[in-house]
Amino acid sequence: MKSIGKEEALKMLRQMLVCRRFEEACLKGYQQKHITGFCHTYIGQEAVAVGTLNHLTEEDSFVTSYRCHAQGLVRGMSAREIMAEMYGKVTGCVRGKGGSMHVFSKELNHLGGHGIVGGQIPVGTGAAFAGKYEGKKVVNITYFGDGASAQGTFHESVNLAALWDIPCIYICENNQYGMGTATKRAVANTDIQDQAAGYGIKGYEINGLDAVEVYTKMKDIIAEVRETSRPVIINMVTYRYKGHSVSDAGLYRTKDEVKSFMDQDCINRFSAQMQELGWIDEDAYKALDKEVKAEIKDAVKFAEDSPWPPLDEVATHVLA
Amino acid sequence: MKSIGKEEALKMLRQMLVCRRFEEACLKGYQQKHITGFCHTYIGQEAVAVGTLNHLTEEDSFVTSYRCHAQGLVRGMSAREIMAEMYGKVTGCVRGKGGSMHVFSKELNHLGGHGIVGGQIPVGTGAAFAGKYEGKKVVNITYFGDGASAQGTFHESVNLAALWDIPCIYICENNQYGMGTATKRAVANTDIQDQAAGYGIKGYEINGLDAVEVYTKMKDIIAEVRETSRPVIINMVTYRYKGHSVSDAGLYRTKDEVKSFMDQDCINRFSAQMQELGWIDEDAYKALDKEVKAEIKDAVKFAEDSPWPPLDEVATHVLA
Amino acid sequence: MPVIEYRTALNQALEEEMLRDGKVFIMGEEVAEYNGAYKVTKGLLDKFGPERVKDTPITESGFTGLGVGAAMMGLRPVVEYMSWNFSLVAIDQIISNAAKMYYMTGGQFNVPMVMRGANGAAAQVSSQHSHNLESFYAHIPGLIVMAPATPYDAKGMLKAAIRDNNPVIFLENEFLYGMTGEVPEEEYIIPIGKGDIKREGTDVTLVAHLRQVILAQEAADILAKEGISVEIVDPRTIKPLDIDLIAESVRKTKRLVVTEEGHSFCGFGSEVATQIHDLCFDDLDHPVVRVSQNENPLPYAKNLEAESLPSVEKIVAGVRKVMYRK
Amino acid sequence: MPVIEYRTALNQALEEEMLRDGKVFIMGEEVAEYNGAYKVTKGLLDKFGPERVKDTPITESGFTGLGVGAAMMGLRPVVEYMSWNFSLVAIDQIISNAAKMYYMTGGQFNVPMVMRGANGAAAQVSSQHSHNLESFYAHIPGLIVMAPATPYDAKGMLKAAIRDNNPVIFLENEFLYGMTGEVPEEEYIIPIGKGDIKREGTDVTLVAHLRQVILAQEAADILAKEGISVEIVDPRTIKPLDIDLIAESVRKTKRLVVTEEGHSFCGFGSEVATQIHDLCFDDLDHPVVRVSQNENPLPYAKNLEAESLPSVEKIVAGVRKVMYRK
Ligand SMILES: Cc1ncc(C[n+]2csc(CCOP(=O)(O)OP(=O)(O)O)c2C)c(N)n1
Ligand SMILES: Cc1ncc(C[n+]2csc(CCOP(=O)(O)OP(=O)(O)O)c2C)c(N)n1
Ligand SMILES: [Mg+2]
Ligand SMILES: [Mg+2]
Repeated sequence: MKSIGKEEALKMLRQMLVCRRFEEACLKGYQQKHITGFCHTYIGQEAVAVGTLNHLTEEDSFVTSYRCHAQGLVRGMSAREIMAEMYGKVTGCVRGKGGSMHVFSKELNHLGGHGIVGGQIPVGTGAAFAGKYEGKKVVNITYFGDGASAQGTFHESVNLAALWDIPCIYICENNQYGMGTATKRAVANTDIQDQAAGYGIKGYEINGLDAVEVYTKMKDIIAEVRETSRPVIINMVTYRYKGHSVSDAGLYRTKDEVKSFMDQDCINRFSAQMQELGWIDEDAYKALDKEVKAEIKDAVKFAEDSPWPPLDEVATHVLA
Repeated sequence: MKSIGKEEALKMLRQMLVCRRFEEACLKGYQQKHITGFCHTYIGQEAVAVGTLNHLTEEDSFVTSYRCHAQGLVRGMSAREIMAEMYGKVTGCVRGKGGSMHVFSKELNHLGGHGIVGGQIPVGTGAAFAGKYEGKKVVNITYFGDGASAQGTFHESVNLAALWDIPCIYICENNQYGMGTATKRAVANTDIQDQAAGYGIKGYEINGLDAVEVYTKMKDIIAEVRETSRPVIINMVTYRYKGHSVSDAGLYRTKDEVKSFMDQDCINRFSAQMQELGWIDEDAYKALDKEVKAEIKDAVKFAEDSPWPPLDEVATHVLA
Repeated sequence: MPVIEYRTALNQALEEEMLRDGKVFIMGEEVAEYNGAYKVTKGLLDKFGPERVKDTPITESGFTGLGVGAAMMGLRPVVEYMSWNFSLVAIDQIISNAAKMYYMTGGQFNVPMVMRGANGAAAQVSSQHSHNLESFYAHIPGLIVMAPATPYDAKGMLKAAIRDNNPVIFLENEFLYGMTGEVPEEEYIIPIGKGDIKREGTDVTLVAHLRQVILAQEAADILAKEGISVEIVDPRTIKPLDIDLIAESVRKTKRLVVTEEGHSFCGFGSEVATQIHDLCFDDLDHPVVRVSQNENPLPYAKNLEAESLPSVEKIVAGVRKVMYRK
Repeated sequence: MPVIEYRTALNQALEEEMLRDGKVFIMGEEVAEYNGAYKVTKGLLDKFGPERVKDTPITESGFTGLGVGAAMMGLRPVVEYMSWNFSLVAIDQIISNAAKMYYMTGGQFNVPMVMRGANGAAAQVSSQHSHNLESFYAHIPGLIVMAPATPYDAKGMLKAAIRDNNPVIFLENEFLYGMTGEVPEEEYIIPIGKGDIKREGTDVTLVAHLRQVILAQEAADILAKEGISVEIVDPRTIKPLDIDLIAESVRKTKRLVVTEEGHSFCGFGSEVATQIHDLCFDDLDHPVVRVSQNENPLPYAKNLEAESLPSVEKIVAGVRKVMYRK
């Protein structure tokens, strides 16, 4: 924690809170039928986004699955534009055309927000390729789930990256389930990092519930990838508290199991560590959370008040 | 060699010669424009088919790529029916409908003969699955190329097999090139067997130029897979003497390189080993080769003399 | 007659066929322990055990190909795609392997495999999750394509599909799963390739399948009030197509509207229209009218989504057009 | 004007566009050191080096998706499929990612990527290697589909494709690569979506693209001797389709035959036929006739293959039919 420094730690804590409160607001918006379609929350996994994305430069890029709100927020998109997208409003980050699964920001090199399991993995590889092609020292983080790690696109992408020295960081957000299927029922070897051997690259396992571990280890790993242009595979072990998507009742796991992970909650742990160092106290934490909640409330109001896309939007952006 | 025994060794030698002479006849048939389309020969790789397929029981099955003639011959298909297929005659093993890339035999559980690189890998996995489903102790050998090992289907299949304990033997016939691309320019780690770690299964490298090594090692491996139902990955290092297909001039490798492998020719080596043991002598070898050549000549004549498929065959076998 | 949901009808078909034939097994994502993403396979794991009802990893290409190999060895796999959108990662196994196998093996290996799942749009799931794939699969010789609209059809057609010796593309739809309808208790099979008149009429033939049948009924009600009598023909099987049934209807009504949820360019409607123009050239009072999804990916926002999809209003407008009415 | 091969025309287009724009790069199997399976990329490795002309592993899904990501970051990839058959393993990347990206990002990320390669049958390469994929890709909004028949068109269209800001499906054909034709030395661009009258005539409109244009010319020669004057319209771009050019021709000739190498069910011909029946309903003397591949996978044997494919004879027969001649 010390190596992170107070200022950065405060930023990270705030980011995690923003993600958590944002997703909670999504759940509420979904119950109220403002948000429809699919809606996958990131609650429980915040340490991963925060411990990784903060190491990226402006020119770096990243891509992820449908579980894409938090990454957008951490990278600096406003809660307003993402919430408005959830609501299908024209003020949303993709003008209401994408919804919950398709958060993108060209300005911030957020390459989405993808709905096909594993489909984003070659895309991230390509973004990293482009940086190298242009002679820049940039990296891409490609996030994907434990379930997605079984898809052929993962294998094909890692092989390409290892073969061509593409600086891509493959982070498997191993939240231990792909929908209702426990990782061990979907992948033969749950130590996803062991895949690295097949491609002659490095693999790491990281405790994704511990923001400090994620942040400090990823700092070095990302620096190394930037330097060497050799891809890596990270098995980032984490947990999602809520159902796969809003419509999932989550009957495939016990309350005890969920509780055991909530007891290791990444936000609580991080703020406790900060309190130990005297970087924040109970009151300051409450004040921060209040501020964050107000920000999210504002975002919800913005989304509610925003107009629907005009009907002629339906035919725009089919071809560039 | 001793453990193989004289009788089996003689059979193997004959099989290798049949494969070699058959493919030579194909090249000739192609020059004469009797054979058209694509035509991929197995010359140089014979030890692989012979050292593996002889361990299969009648109920076992196998599947391979378009480079599929030799496997058919070793398994017991007649040179006649395969050659007639090359010629597109109705007496061909698939009635002239498939050609060089699509040798199949339902009777012998030869599941083809597939044209899409990597496409046969899940199919072989399924055949092995079926045996297990039916409660039989049968295995499937799934052959594929070094180039094919990069395809997503390989990864997906091995994961399924390792996860479900499917008795499938994945043999990468690593002939060191996928068309004009050297393996090291196509796969990041040419030790294909290293992929096994990612799935918690065993991987082996075998010298595919040495029929004795292939035969003896595969004997144990196949027995183990049959017993444990755990899949394995074999990096079977071999070499093809001719171009990728008949139309390939092979400019991507030196004559010296080709020669260095021809110097290790699997048939010569095997017959020399047999001669050392006194199991065959020069004259007997020549006689055997002559006999084989006659068999192939007969097959060619059979193909030439056979009728084209009747035109109404065009509409049969679309639906069962 | 019992009234049951479409998903239950499918479930009954699966159960009955699995009881009848031990070679039938089910595989797909979440089909076993989760009872199916849309609960079509509910209870089957308990009844048949994990050897016959198998949860797969998210590797559609892998398990589809596995199904092809298993089918070649004599099993009868029923593969569920959570939705047909995800079949795009497996389409090479479907087209290059399943569809061609019987032909390219000269009649040696057939592939008795049913692939089933939700086709087309659900509620606001956006552009990567809303493909209608009728036209893709129907384009390829060697595949049968079925698309039931009612619980009755769903059950009888799925049983036929499982018993058929060919690869069958079986298209369902998320909105239909909860629809109810009468389904007899005694066993029945609906033959592949037989269409059905879902409503008799005299003025316009309206071809509709899957969810469009529901919209078509509503449209026909509205049009009836305007004095327009609509005959709804549900082909049920997309391929082989019961074009005779459609042509017979058109010869009577002289007018045809085809509505489909998918896109029009090289879509199913274009095939029906072309065949009918050919068969009924002298009968037709108006060129065939197609109603279909707009030429854009399906957007998320409710209003844009509604604007993109075919609707009761669009069908009504199509019928009025073919009647030369305003 | 220099007379060059179709493959050379493509090669020139690639070279010129790579010289013009450093963001253009080529990737595919055997495109670099081997100079391309069909030699379309010959010499480009030497000219532009391995960073811009890249041999890929045999992982179409991987490198197509890599192209999408690179294009989102501003590069302009030209992806070669050794043949379009192999695009089936990559089709999800093409449809779910390349085609939808601009729309589902609300206009933020466009995908300026050209995917090119041989489409359809080569000489007796059998059923897994002979797909005609026009109708698949043209069905999907967000993709442009081009299919040049001559060296002149090939060069001007490929240059247009590379400069376009959308994903372009660029269909070539193995038989065409060796065809020769005049190609000017000065630069020219053929606009996307503009068809071309390949032969003027008055009695029948014959729509043909890719290799069918060659067969159509032969058929037209034969028919001319019978006193039938055929107008050959080559749409060149399949989508967006220059239907106005076709309709204009049909209004003159009153008759339309569409020939395509692929299968007919939901094929390109069905789309042209449906649109023309709609636009020219009162002009047509005969329903549109489709000539296409038989409803079976393409077999290997020479005689069966010939029986399956559209041919000069079949086109001649189609034209006679539309003229009500025997
Ligand atoms: C190719 C494909 N198959 C199936 C689905 C349906 N689906 C959506 S998310 C999901 C589970 C993915 O699990 P995982 O990769 O572990 O990611 P997580 O949701 O846990 O973040 C499935 C099966 C899909 N979207 N795409
Ligand atoms: C999916 C796919 N992509 C490309 C091809 C074209 N192709 C045919 S064989 C081949 C090389 C395969 O190499 P390898 O797997 O090493 O097998 P080998 O030919 O050496 O036995 C290629 C690229 C194909 N048939 N299928
Ligand atoms: Mg997961
Ligand atoms: Mg090889």
